[in-house]
Amino acid sequence: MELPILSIMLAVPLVAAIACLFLPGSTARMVALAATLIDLALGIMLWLNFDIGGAQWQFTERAALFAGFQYALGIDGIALLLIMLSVFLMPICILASWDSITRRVGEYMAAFLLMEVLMIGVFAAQDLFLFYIFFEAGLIPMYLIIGVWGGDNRIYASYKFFLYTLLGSVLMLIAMLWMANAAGTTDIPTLMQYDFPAGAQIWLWLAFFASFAVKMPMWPVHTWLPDAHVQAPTAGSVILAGVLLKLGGYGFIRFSLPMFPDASAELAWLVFALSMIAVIYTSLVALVQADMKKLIAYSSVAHMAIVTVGLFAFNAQGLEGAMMVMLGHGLVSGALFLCVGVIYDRLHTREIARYGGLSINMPRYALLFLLFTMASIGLPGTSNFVGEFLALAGIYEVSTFVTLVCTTGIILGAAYMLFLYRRVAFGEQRNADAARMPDLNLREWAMLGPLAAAVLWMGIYPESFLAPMRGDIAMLEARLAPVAPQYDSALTAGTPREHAANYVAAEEHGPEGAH
Amino acid sequence: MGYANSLYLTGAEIGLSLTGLVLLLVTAWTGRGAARAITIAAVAALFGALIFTGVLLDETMTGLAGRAFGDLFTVDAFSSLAKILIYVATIGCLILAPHYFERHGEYRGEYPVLILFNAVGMGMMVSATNLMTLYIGLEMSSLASYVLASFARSDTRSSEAGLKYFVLGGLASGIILYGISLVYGFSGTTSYDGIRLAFAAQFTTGAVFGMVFVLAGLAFKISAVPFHMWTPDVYEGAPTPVTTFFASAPKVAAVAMLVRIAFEPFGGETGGWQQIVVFAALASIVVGALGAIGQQSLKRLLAYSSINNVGFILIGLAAATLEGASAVLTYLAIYVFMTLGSFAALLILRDPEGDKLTTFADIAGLATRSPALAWSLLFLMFSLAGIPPLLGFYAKFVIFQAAVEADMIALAAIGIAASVIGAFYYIKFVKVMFFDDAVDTRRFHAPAGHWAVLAICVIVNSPLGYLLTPWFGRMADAAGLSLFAFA
Amino acid sequence: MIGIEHYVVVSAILFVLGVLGIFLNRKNIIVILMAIELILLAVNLNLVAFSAFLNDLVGQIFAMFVLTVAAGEAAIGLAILVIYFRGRGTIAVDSVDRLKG
Amino acid sequence: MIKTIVFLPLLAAIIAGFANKSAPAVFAKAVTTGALFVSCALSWPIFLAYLGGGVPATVEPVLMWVRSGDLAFDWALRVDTLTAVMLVVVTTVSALVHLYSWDYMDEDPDQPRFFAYLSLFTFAMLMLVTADNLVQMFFGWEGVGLASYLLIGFWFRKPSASAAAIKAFVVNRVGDLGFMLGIFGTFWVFGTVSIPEILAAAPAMSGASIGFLGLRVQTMDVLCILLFIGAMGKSAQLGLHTWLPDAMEGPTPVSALIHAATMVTAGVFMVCRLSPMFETAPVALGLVTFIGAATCIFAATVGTTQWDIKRVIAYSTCSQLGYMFFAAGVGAYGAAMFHLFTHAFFKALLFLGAGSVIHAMHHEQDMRYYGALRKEIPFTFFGMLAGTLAITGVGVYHLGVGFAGFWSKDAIIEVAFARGTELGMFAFWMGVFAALLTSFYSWRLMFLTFWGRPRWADSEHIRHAVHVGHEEPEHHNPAIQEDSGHDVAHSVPSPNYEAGTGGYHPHESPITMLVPLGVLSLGAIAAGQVFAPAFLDSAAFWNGSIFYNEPLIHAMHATPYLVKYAAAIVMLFGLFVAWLAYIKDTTLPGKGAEQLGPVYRFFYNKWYFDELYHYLFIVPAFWLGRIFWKFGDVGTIDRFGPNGIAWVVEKGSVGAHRFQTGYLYSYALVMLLGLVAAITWVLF
Amino acid sequence: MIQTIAFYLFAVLVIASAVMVITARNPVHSVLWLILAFFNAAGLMVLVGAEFIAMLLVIVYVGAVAVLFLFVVMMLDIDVASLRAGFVRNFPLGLVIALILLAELVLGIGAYRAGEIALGTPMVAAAAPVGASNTAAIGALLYSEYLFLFEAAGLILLVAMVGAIVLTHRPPKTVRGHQNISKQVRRTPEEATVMKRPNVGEGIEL
Repeated sequence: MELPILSIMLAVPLVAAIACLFLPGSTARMVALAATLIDLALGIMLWLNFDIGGAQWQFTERAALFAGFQYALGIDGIALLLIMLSVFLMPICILASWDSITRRVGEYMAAFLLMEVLMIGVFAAQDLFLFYIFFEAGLIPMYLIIGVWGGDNRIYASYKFFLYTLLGSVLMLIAMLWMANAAGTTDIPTLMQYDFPAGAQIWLWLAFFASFAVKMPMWPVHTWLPDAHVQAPTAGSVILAGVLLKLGGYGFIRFSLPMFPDASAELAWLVFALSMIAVIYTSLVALVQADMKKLIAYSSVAHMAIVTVGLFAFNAQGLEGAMMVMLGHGLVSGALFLCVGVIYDRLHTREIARYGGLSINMPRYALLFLLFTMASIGLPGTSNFVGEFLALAGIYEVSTFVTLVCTTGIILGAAYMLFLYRRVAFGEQRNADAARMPDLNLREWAMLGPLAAAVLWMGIYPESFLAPMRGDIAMLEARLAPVAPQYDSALTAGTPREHAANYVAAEEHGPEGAH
Repeated sequence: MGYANSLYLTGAEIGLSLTGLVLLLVTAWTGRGAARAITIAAVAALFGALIFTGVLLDETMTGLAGRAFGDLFTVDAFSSLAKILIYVATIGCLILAPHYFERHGEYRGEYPVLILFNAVGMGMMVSATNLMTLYIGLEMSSLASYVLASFARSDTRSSEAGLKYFVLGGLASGIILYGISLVYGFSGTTSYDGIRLAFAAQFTTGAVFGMVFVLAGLAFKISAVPFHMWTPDVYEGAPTPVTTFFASAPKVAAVAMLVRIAFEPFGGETGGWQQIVVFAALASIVVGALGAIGQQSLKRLLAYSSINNVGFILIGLAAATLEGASAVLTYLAIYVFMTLGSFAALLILRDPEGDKLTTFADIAGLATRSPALAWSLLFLMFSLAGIPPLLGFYAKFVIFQAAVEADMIALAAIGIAASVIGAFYYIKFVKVMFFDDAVDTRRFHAPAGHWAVLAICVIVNSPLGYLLTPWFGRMADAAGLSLFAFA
Repeated sequence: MIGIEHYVVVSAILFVLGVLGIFLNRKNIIVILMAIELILLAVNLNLVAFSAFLNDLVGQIFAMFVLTVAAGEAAIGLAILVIYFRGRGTIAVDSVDRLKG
Repeated sequence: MIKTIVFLPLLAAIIAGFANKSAPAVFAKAVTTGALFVSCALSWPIFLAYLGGGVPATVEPVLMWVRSGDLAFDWALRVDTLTAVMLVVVTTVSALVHLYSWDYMDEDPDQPRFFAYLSLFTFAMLMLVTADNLVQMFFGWEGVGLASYLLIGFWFRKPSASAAAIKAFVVNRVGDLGFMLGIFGTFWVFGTVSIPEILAAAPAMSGASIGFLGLRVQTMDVLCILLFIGAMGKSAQLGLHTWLPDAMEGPTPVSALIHAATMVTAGVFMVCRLSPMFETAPVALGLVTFIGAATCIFAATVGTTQWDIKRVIAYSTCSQLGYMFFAAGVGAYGAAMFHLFTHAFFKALLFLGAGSVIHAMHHEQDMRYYGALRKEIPFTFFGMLAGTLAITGVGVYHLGVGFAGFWSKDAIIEVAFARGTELGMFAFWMGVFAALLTSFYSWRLMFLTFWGRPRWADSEHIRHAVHVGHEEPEHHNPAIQEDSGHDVAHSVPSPNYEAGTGGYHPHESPITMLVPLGVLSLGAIAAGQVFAPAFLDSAAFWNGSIFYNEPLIHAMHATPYLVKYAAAIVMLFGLFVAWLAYIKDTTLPGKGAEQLGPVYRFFYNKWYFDELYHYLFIVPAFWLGRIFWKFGDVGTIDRFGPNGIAWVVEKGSVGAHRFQTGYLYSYALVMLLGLVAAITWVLF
Repeated sequence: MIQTIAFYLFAVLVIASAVMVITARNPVHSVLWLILAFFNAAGLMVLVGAEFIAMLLVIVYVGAVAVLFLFVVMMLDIDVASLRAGFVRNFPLGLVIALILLAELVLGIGAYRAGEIALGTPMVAAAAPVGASNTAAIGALLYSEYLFLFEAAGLILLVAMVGAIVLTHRPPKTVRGHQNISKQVRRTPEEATVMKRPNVGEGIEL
């Protein structure tokens, strides 16, 4: 047995978190950064050692810890990528908080490191209840992060975040208990192959849906997100948008789809309907926002809707596309929040109208902001394009109407993101203080640079990301194959036309002028 | 079974009684000066009882129950485990008491003595296999409790609390007794086994009435809705160490007694009481949560919180299975530590002049004022809210697991959804302590005993507490099993 | 012939009267204490009657215990009442409302 | 080699972009321009090789891209005749525009950025034309969109510029919606997005039907229409054209390169590239024809009324693109490509010429303040003249000589006639009428600019220049660059010459600007003559890279003489009218406009498309957004959701507190109630 | 027959006096009515042969509890007139509920059909020995089978006693805080008084 990398990845930030609680601020920062970087290194090790095309579950660790609970870790390609996303974003988050957090630094860093433990845990958990513990425990540090270090209206936002998501997920616990009882096991890989009775699946599915839909968030249970994002400190928004929203998608892909395929097929219409509404609705709402973070938060809802439709397309493109959107959105929305944070740190306002013409005094910032804006729009060559393209291609096979509606997201997305960019980076420098803001410093480069590189990497050579999950997606697709929906764009063969459309019967050349 | 064996099995009760008598004499002779020493002696006696019960538990873990004095008193895994919890909680409460009373009113040697007799009564309650034993134990505990509630006699709030507790408790006793009389009349016996047999043969309407009366009266003791009305008032009015005691040990005893009576004598008539328990459970969760929201007084809030928690406990009872009983005990164990910890924190909260800090406004910004206390409370509150990975989650987990396994999914779903309302005020603690700014920056000084109790409770409630769960789970399962040994 | 049912009915009436005494009265807490005694009396009557008709002495023994406890209860109840009166100077039921909400 | 051609501009863009202001501007200029000239130099041999015919298509793989289930596509560079044509067009015009910009943008502080964008654009365009699969084409498609966005918004301080940039991007996205759906559908039908494979499989699918939005429709028609919607967006066809005139906010070289010669023709290129597929979809082709013809006439009508010199040319571009589309629609893909090819030269020429004029006139773009510039800037005049002759299609059929436009445009008109269908005839008549208008507005532009009396003095730009005392053009000062041509002035002010100059002396542009003019003039004059045989008549030249409809070409050549001369006749008529109105009697336009009031205003206001879209889409979008936000999220979801629940809970808790009265008797009553309820429950 | 008459007499009286207990204005009257109720209840018990409990009832209640009540009523010296008369607001509701409870009890237990109540079968061990008096039988059982509970009941009384004392017992107020008797006794006139001769217009310096 080789190194238990996953456990080490959990242990490192945990130990660091506890240490941070007792350390003075400056040391805590260093410790947090070091811990997250070690985790990043471990993550890279994990990736390098991941045997693509090998066993489905790798790096498994198992120990019966306490009554009813298994300490069971293990990852497949899907989990691997999401873990990578988490460990990649964490050092960036720490950097983003380097100067802006001055109050109770140790506790802040501890909360973040704890978040990292929980996020890795969620993706690595192979036991139903272990998953739930990690899934739910994330509420605590996030609640503190929003509540202690958040904006003016942080109390409302933190309450909303906490109670909304808690309410969503408690029903899932009941469903899990039922499943464990019915199937006699809490082992996720086993459950993924277990066939629950179709009647029960509906209820189980709905219970899980309640949780994941809130986490995603899907319309109409999305309203916690704008508030949470707006009030959270920059790094909190990054981790919220970057990873926490992915828990919902991961939940669908790990639980709802493989465990309840029949119910998923039966209730796909619900997901489609909500997603379609979300794309149009939240995009339009994003268009009229005057608060940068709120705008990006709403855009997240729209993007996540693409994830859900992709997932419920039940084919490889849809699933892989959804995964790619999740990864891409994790990077891009995180980056966008960082971009907001960069200028927020300078001017302490998120109001779009207070900025303008930043391309003049902050050209490098404007360039990176542009890159992430374009990535958010889904420009080919950036991470989001691959995902959106695949997801929508997948869903086209199921429903052209859904595809049409969801694809309008690319128009609206372009509208609100460019509108934002225009108001922030273009135009005259309306405000003297905004005009005096210095360009990116080295720390900010260190935050945004890697993100930019990753965004382009994912867009240009997504194979690195598609390869690890290909096998797992294929297995999932096979599992879903019996219930895959009827394609509304079904093809009926016909007799091919004899001639081309502009067929002109060849005639003898008449007397005409020749050139 | 000879008398010797009976005496051995009731050793803990006898030992505590004798200690109580001796200490009573001591306190009569020495006056107030020795109150602390008497407290220490009482704690020592309880420790002795604890260890003795532990030995008994070890002996009974195999499921063999020992009967003392005919069928009056049983020593099985269930009663032993419940007693261990009771003694632990009592010890905690005793440790927390002197400091408080020395600052507010007077501390007297009668306090630990009454607590000791209370413990004897509670021990009898959980060990009772005869309605008579049950009644005697219950009253011994109740009478002592009435006195304790009004122990700060110069404080009108305390005497009002005692009065309310007494009147309503008397009514509840009357209801229980009336039920017992009917049960006796229609079964011809007061022995649990006999009642079970008699009811199995013939379950008349009169017997139903008796059962309902008994259960309703017991619902008062565990403060389940709609018999909960006394709880907030009494908890608020009683001196804080007494409240701590009420919220922990007697609750364990009452619940254990209720579980035993529901499963043993009335175990054959599950259909008769299950629905009522389901209703009471849900009502307790909701009413407890609603009552707690908007409270400014922390003590009162914790009182409502205890009502809320009783709701969850009743879900385990409603399952009416072995797992349910085991889950109830597990929940109780964790609940004891959550409650003790919360009240210990409350007792630590006092300004340098020694005045109590009792409202939310007083703990604003606690995180900067006393990080240790704030983080401890944070752990406890999230634990009470049932958020993983704190141990409070495990408590709810086993309860709902039992409910689901008993196919009571709707109950579980509604119950857990309602628990979210409860989370609202638990996180308010965190909000006030961590998000708000401190009005006062002075630090707290409390005796080491308080901090020790708090620390133990926090550690148990932290994720480390899970390490105890396999061990405790085995005991709780054995305890649950012992309830079904006669079935 | 007087049967058990007669006793049960009398006992039930006494019980209900006791209960009524508790919550219909706002004059005086002492009356409430007396109402509790009435309830216990009803119980005792029941126990004794059942005991007699069952030809089983357990009920009477139980009744004896109930009596004992009732005496103790009365003592404590009155003691609490006394200190309450000392503190507040009244024993009107309506006045017992400092703790609420 | 093709890799060098494609990636060299990217490399240059990256170097120039990252160096930005840390190196002298000349560094970025030199790097990008150099790279482009290398690319250009490498492209021509390829084109010439294909010109000979018979050279097979080559595909050069670059990098794996996506493998997802059955969907697989890679980065690859495909070269065939069609690509080769586009390669030379793109690299040549781009190289010339780079060169032209050396001096045109000389005063701008952001030159490195500008040149980086230009090179980036070129890279994206090359990726588009070398695409081997639809997704890579889409990559290029979006890439040029991005570059276009950046360049239109280059002077980002101007609100109008950044607004125009967004408009361009978003309107294009509408087209992209169709394109993407088309790609999805294509993948669904054919299981691949590789262009050769699709084209090979298309005929077999021509009879198949498919579900779309709940309807059963002809497979190929729906796919082609979806793809064509993409082309409409990029090529500014009627309905999705509104961004193109606004795109003139960008620097003029950009207009020349992107919004005349290359990017806007991408739609035509796409239709031609997929011509075998379109040939299986008659309905789609009918739509292409119709939209093309309609755009052709629409843009021409608007072009006749505009005052802004760049806008006139922009509408002209739009109109010419219409020609290309209906040529493709009637099956003459060769003609369409040929017109694309020639148009690239003369339209770039016109734009660059216009840029030169603007440069000379101190950023005045309103033709009403021009006049009599013939002698002031003669080289520019001659270039513009060549361009005008080319676009109006001057040539004599029987002599077999003519300017570039003569060869390509007349061929299109003829082939529309030759196609003979109703739509073909519609296209033919529209084409002829548009040719008339083309002639009119082209000459109108020439006459207003170069003939008559100077009317410079009334120009704010000129006044500003004279007043401030420097005649050097001053860049991006939005206050004075504001387009002043929006007040409807029907007649051209015509004071006498001396007063008209306002003391301003226009001067000819520097050599770097004139050289591109010269080169392009050469193209405008000769390109048609030289390449017509290959493009129009040689199946071997095309070598299967487009659908070559031999019988149609024969039919085209067989059209009556009247048809062949129709364009020439209307061209002369247009010239005459323009001469009449703008040389002979300058009051005529004003009178005409008054006479034709509503029609004139309709044309002048671009058929009210902008207003229509404003009220149809933009206003409702914001309105809906606000409604959804305020009444949806805040007013409904939050109000009845979390806040509502919180409210209920709060009320409940208030109730619970009130219930807890503190009175013993009520507590006892509640207990009794509970007891009675429980008993009642078990009893019944 | 006499038994029947006696039963009804006692029953009616016990109920009537119970009603009076809870309705009498004067608490002293209430206590007296309570005593009457207990006497009658004792009578009812005698009727079924439970004379020991009946006696106990009279002795404990009438002799101790009721007297205690009286004692407290007197001691508290309540102004009877000032006590508000009447019933609480929700009197009708309470009455209705109570009547429902009563009806259900009566109906439910089935007492309306005399002799139809099915009693359980008691365990043989606790049956009253034939021939022994009620008191002796109870004693025999109490001190054998139920000794444990008997002792526990004693503890309850102890708790009640301790409780009552701890609550109400006040240290005597007459004791002065600093009185030291031996010191007082040892006091002599010499040290108790000091002779001073102050000048006119000046105070004494002690």
